[in-house]
Amino acid sequence: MNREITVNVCMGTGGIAAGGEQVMKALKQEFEAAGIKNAKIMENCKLHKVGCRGFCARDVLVDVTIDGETSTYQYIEEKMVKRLVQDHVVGGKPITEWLVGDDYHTFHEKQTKIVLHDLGKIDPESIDEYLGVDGYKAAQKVVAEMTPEEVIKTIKDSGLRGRGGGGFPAGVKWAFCAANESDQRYIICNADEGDPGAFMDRSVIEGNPHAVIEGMIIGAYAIGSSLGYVYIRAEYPLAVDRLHTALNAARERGYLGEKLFGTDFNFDIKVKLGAGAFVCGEETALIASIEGERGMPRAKPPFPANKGLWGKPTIINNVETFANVPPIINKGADWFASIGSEKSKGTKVIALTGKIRNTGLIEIPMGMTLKEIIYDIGGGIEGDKLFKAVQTGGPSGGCIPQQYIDLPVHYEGLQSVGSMMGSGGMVVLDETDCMVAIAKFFLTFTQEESCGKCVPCRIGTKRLLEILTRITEGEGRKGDIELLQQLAEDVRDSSLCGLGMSAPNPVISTIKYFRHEYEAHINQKKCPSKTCNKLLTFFIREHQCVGCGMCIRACAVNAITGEKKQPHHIDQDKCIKCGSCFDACKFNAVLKE
Amino acid sequence: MAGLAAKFGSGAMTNSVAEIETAKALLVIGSNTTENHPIIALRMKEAVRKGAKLIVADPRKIPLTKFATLWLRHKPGTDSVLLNAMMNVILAEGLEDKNFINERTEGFAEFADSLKEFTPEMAEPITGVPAEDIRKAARIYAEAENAGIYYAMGITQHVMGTNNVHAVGNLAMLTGNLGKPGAGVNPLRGQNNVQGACDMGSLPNVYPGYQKVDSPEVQKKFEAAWGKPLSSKIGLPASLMTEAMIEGKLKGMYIFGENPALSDPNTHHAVKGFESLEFLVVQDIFNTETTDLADVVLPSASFAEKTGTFTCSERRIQKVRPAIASPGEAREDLAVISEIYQRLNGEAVTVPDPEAVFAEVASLWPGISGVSYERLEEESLQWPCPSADHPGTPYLFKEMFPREGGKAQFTVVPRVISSELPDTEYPYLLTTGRELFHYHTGTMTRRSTGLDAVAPTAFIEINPADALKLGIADGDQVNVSSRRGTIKLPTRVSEIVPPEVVFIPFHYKEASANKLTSDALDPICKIMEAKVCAVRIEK
Amino acid sequence: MITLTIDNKTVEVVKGSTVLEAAKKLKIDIPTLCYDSRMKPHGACRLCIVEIEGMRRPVTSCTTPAEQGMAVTTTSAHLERLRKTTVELLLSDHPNDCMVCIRAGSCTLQELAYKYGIRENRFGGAMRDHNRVDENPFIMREQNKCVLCGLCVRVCEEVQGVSAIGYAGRGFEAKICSPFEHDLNCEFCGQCVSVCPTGALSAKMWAGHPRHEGVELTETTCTYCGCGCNITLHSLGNEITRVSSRTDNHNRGWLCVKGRFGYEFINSEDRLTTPLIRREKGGALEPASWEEAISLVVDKFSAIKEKHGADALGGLASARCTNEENYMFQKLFRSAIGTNNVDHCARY
Amino acid sequence: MEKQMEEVLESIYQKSVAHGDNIITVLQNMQNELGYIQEEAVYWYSKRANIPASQFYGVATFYSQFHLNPRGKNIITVCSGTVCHVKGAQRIVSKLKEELKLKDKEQTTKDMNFTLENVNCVGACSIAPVVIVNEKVFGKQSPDKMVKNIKPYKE
Repeated sequence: MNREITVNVCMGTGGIAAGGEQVMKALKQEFEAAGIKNAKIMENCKLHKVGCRGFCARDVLVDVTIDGETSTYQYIEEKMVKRLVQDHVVGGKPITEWLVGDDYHTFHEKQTKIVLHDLGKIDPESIDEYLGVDGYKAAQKVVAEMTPEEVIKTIKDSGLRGRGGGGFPAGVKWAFCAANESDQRYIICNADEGDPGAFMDRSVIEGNPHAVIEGMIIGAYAIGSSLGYVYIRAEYPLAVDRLHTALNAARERGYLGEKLFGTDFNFDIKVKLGAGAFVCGEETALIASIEGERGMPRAKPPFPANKGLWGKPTIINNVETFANVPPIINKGADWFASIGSEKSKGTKVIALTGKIRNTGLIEIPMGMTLKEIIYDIGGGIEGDKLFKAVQTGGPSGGCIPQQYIDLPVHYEGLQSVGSMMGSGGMVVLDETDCMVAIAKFFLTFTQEESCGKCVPCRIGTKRLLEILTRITEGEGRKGDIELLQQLAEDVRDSSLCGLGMSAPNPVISTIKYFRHEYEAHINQKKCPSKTCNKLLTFFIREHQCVGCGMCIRACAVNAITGEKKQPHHIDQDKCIKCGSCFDACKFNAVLKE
Repeated sequence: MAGLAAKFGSGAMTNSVAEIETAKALLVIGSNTTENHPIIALRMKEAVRKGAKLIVADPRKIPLTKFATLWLRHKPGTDSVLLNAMMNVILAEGLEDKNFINERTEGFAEFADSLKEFTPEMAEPITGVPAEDIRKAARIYAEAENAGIYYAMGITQHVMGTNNVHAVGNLAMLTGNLGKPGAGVNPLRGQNNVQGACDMGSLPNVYPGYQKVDSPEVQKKFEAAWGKPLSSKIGLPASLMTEAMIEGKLKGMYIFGENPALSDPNTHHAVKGFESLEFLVVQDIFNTETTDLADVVLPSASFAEKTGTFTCSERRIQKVRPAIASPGEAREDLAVISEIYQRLNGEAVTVPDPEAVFAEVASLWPGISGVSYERLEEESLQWPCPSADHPGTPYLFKEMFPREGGKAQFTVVPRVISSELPDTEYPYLLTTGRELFHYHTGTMTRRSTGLDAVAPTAFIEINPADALKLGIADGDQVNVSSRRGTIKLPTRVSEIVPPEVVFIPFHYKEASANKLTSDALDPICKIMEAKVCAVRIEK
Repeated sequence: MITLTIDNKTVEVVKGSTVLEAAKKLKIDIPTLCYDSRMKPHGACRLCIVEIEGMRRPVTSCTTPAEQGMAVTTTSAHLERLRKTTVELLLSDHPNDCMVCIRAGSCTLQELAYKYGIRENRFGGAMRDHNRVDENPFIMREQNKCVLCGLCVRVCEEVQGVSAIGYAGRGFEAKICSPFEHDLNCEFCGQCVSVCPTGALSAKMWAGHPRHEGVELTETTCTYCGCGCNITLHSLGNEITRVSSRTDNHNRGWLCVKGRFGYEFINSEDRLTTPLIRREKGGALEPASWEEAISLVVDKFSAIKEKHGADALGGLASARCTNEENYMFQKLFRSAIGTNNVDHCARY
Repeated sequence: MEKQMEEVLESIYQKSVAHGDNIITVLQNMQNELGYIQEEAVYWYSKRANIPASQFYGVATFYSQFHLNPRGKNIITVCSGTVCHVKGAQRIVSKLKEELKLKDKEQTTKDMNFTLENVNCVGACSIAPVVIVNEKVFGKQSPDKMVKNIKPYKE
């Protein structure tokens, strides 16, 4: 009997973090141990390293395919591998209790995958596997058979909009750039994904780097550029490695470098590592950074499409945008335009995270409602908590409350409720999340990331944060809400770059939808979600306390006393309301109010 | 400036500072511009930012080399060989401006002939500059649409100073870089009113406006104007006066606003001269090494206390206005000079009016007859400015050169060797100059707390290689001696100077570089060779 | 040429001009803090924002290129509100010690605070603590007064070509300093001091002298090198208290360390204040009256001319002194004495 | 400075000339070779490449990746992304600071064994809160778990 055995191990950052590498190692060992190595059946048995398939919550995910029969296991750990190989691979009996459930399948069925289509299927470190899924066909077609004008027209017709946040029509941007007289034009892939709670770009580059490269080749041909850059965060070591591997492979095959596909078209790509500055996601700051300067944004106009890198016309699109390009060329503008909503075509990759059952990377057709995303794909709220809001667009976005649960997710939809698509981060929040604290969290972030060049952002975000802080600490004053609103608007309207313009959004939107929480903090000095410790008192319910002493050990200021096996007690004068005891208690004996 | 006068009929910056920004190429030779003419240097940096190519020719790694497209580190005293070699390349590669040469110059054939021997290969061992760099420099300069040459004492203070100036002029003529903006031959003047002093006839051979004392009609003109018979005999240049004093030919001297006892090369000799005088009058704002030798010292007003005009490097005449009164009994030099004049003439003593004096000059020198205090209140004017409605002249020689025939004169420049080169006894070549934080003999800057704090002492710059050889560490005190004297000062080990060359700023009286320098003379313009002499260094 | 309208007035400017330059041409005043026509625009202070038809949000006029047919509005309730907030934010992180600040009266920030009538501040909060004392001899740096306009950084890089200072850090804590926050060690041209809009940069030697009261300004020409820079002498009574330079002159307001800071010699104790005469050879110089001194000179010169002829006398004129003085000097020698033995030290 | 360092810097310089590297890349190389951005290295390089030291300092202090001080043997990086935040990253930080006896702004322990840093979202939100020790990623952490997890690095 000659069985074809394929074992897929999820090795995205999520997978690796959950122990993917150990699982891989164990698998190899167990295969050897099982003596499968000398047997003929090993001939076409492969151990795949696959990129993120999205369902990171269940890592480590392992597919075992025997003669086309695939079983997917979840939560696999090193110590489980032995039995997996013995029972399933050798014994041929799948271990049912470890298999994923139906929700795993609905999670995928509900999605429409263009960008993520091949993630999890192909080995990102093998160009041949990419070629196996029609890779570089689009680039070949474009370079060999189409004029730049035709390419730009196709992208225009497809209705593809920038996936980095602004949602500016990609084709139009390309046309602007191409229209400029210049000896050189540059094309830049923005992979400086900085939004907290977003990992779309990282996953795409880790899972299918060639798609991005191919998209850039097509863009370069369209605008007439011979040099491109990928600006990627140094904090993404795996993505950087796989990108380099892919670039080298592409060069070897003649898809990059001189005379691409045997034409006179030359194009190559350099990789620039970001050095840790969120603001460099802003295109002019990114350009400054590639030029080796402090990532301080430059005023627009003039726009990069006219005067960008080294003063030359420059296109900047993000990873997802470029990854959409090859399919559009292959399947046509109409096909792409047929997906999604009227103004927002195609799909959007979303990092679905937060207080939700199925966190992970998903791709939905533009226009799917929040409800479908959160409940059908996301499987609803974690634990038995109540949904409160969903934060989209990262630090530049806003919080969308319950009443908009049926809101279609596309550029216009999100904007209409004061949030934005951003790069596609979607953080679900439940009743235990304080919206003032959330606003404060984002302002802490933007304020730390402000480059300091322009006054409204440099000092304005600092002041916004200070006001939010005093509110969460019970020192909020009458009029603080109005002051926040005024300052937020002024910072939004007078800041130099996108960071400053959008930094106030979390404040504005939370005040808009959760004003009562602000008022509670300021007037009643209470945090309705019991998050802001300074506004809480911690005490121990005697009848529930078993006197285990965990809280005593957890308390940094020795505020807790009590004999073993006797109910403990918190001395409120000593308590600094850090919440350690609350976390430490295994018996819900610690109460906060 | 005799050199330029002979070639062009006028000796001054041919072009303006503002034009530097428009130049496509700049050749800076023998000028540490950033330290000695900081504000002119700003324009040079601006030009570079605007894409101009900058060639710096200097033995020292002066700050401007940071901005240079090409830095030629030639040996001191080999400037004219370097320039000749550049011109050799220009002719060899046909980069010269034939039209300009034909229409606006004379003496080309003989001159071109003289260049044949100066191949880059011949120049390389002499100048120490790689032949290929000489070629590069020639191309950069000659191919530029407009290229300016800027030089200072590094060119003139040599026995072959006049030759150097001729070579510079030849280069500009050869490439047609005269009579247009952002080009020209531009001597940068070391002191605020060097240009003015020359313009005003403080020279032994010319009256105000460069009118020759040995020309009968000029003589008549001034006799008429001054109402006295005048001498047609060319006077003694400063550099020959010392000798004349020692020989007893010169008995009485009147010096104002200068400190030759410190600034003259070979000061021992100069001092000897002053000491042998029968009578010495010195007029200054401070006691100096020179007032120490005087029989009469007259206290004068500083620039902040007087009315008058200065003329800066670019021939720009500007007002000087009093802000405060002079201390004690100090008086404006003009009042003192004029009183002595009047009393020698037996006239009644009157208080002189600077405006009237300027008007008198304007009436005697057509070049500025259009300039008046009235106009200078509103604007500053660059001569020539022949009429009241004339806007002044940013650059010279647009149409013609002020010589008979209106053409510029090519001059053959043979190779001349510095009078004193290093030998076994005095193995190091000393060159002198200024530093940013001090000025001339330091009488003013060393009385400024801040300046004195950042640059408190003299020093000798010496290359690390030589320091190693002599076992000298940075800061060590050394004795530096030449055939004329010895001074003691700390070392500054630095790559700014090349091996076997040392540099000493001449601001410091306690370690006066000019005790060492040579007073060998340029045969034509009688300038002293302050830039090159041989010294010995001992720990 | 490009034609555009600003506040409904039409103006024509050369291509490549900015909206701000166009407005200046119309004499329309737009507040700025980080703009200086002699340097590249920066767009950081956000005060020169204007509304332009067809643009979603206000843009800085100092960075926006003027375009054919643009319709610009330089003032509106909204713009003024934004400008006021910006100034208020700046003041919320500023010592506001104008009473004792060396810039009082010539401080752009102070003027803006006055213009927008900011008495109390809505945004009081944490302030920077950049109190490092810089020991350099010339330039006083008070970084808590810095508004990050970047003019000093730009002038040091773009004009002086030295880049002795630069930005450091980011966000609220961003500051301007020399590498690794050492004391300044540069050419000390003081260009940075001359462009600083606040009290963040000043000259140490200004301290203690009156800022404006009783100070007279005199336009004159620098006495040092041959650049001929125009300078303004600030004087109180007979003391020179400061040197500055107007930006509209041929040196564009730029000076060097000597011109800007090297003026103390004028009021030096060492100045000669009375004529001195050495009454016998080898003796000491002794004070004398002008009458005695000048008579002696006249008698001696006459005697020498009598005895040895005019050519036994010679004079060295001065490249430091005025044209008038030099003219008079050579005239003295040529006509009153009768010799051409007159020269000066130009060659050295 | 020692010969060795000069050679390192010289090779970085040669590489940068060959690749047309910008200041950021040069500093990244410097940090990789020398552990952190050293003052004398910057001055040496600035002179060598004729680039003002102020530019290096400006860039080095702008990007959070660069360090002007020596760092510990082990680098503990706590993700400060949204999800990690709402899932208690901050409590992990304070616990670790307590554990490592780090005062308010201190990042590195006296014995130079640990450096504690924050990093913007590492994009492993599904296993938040995330802490990375050197190369190793720890998911779904709690203050107490982390205290255990760093034990092995203490020797």
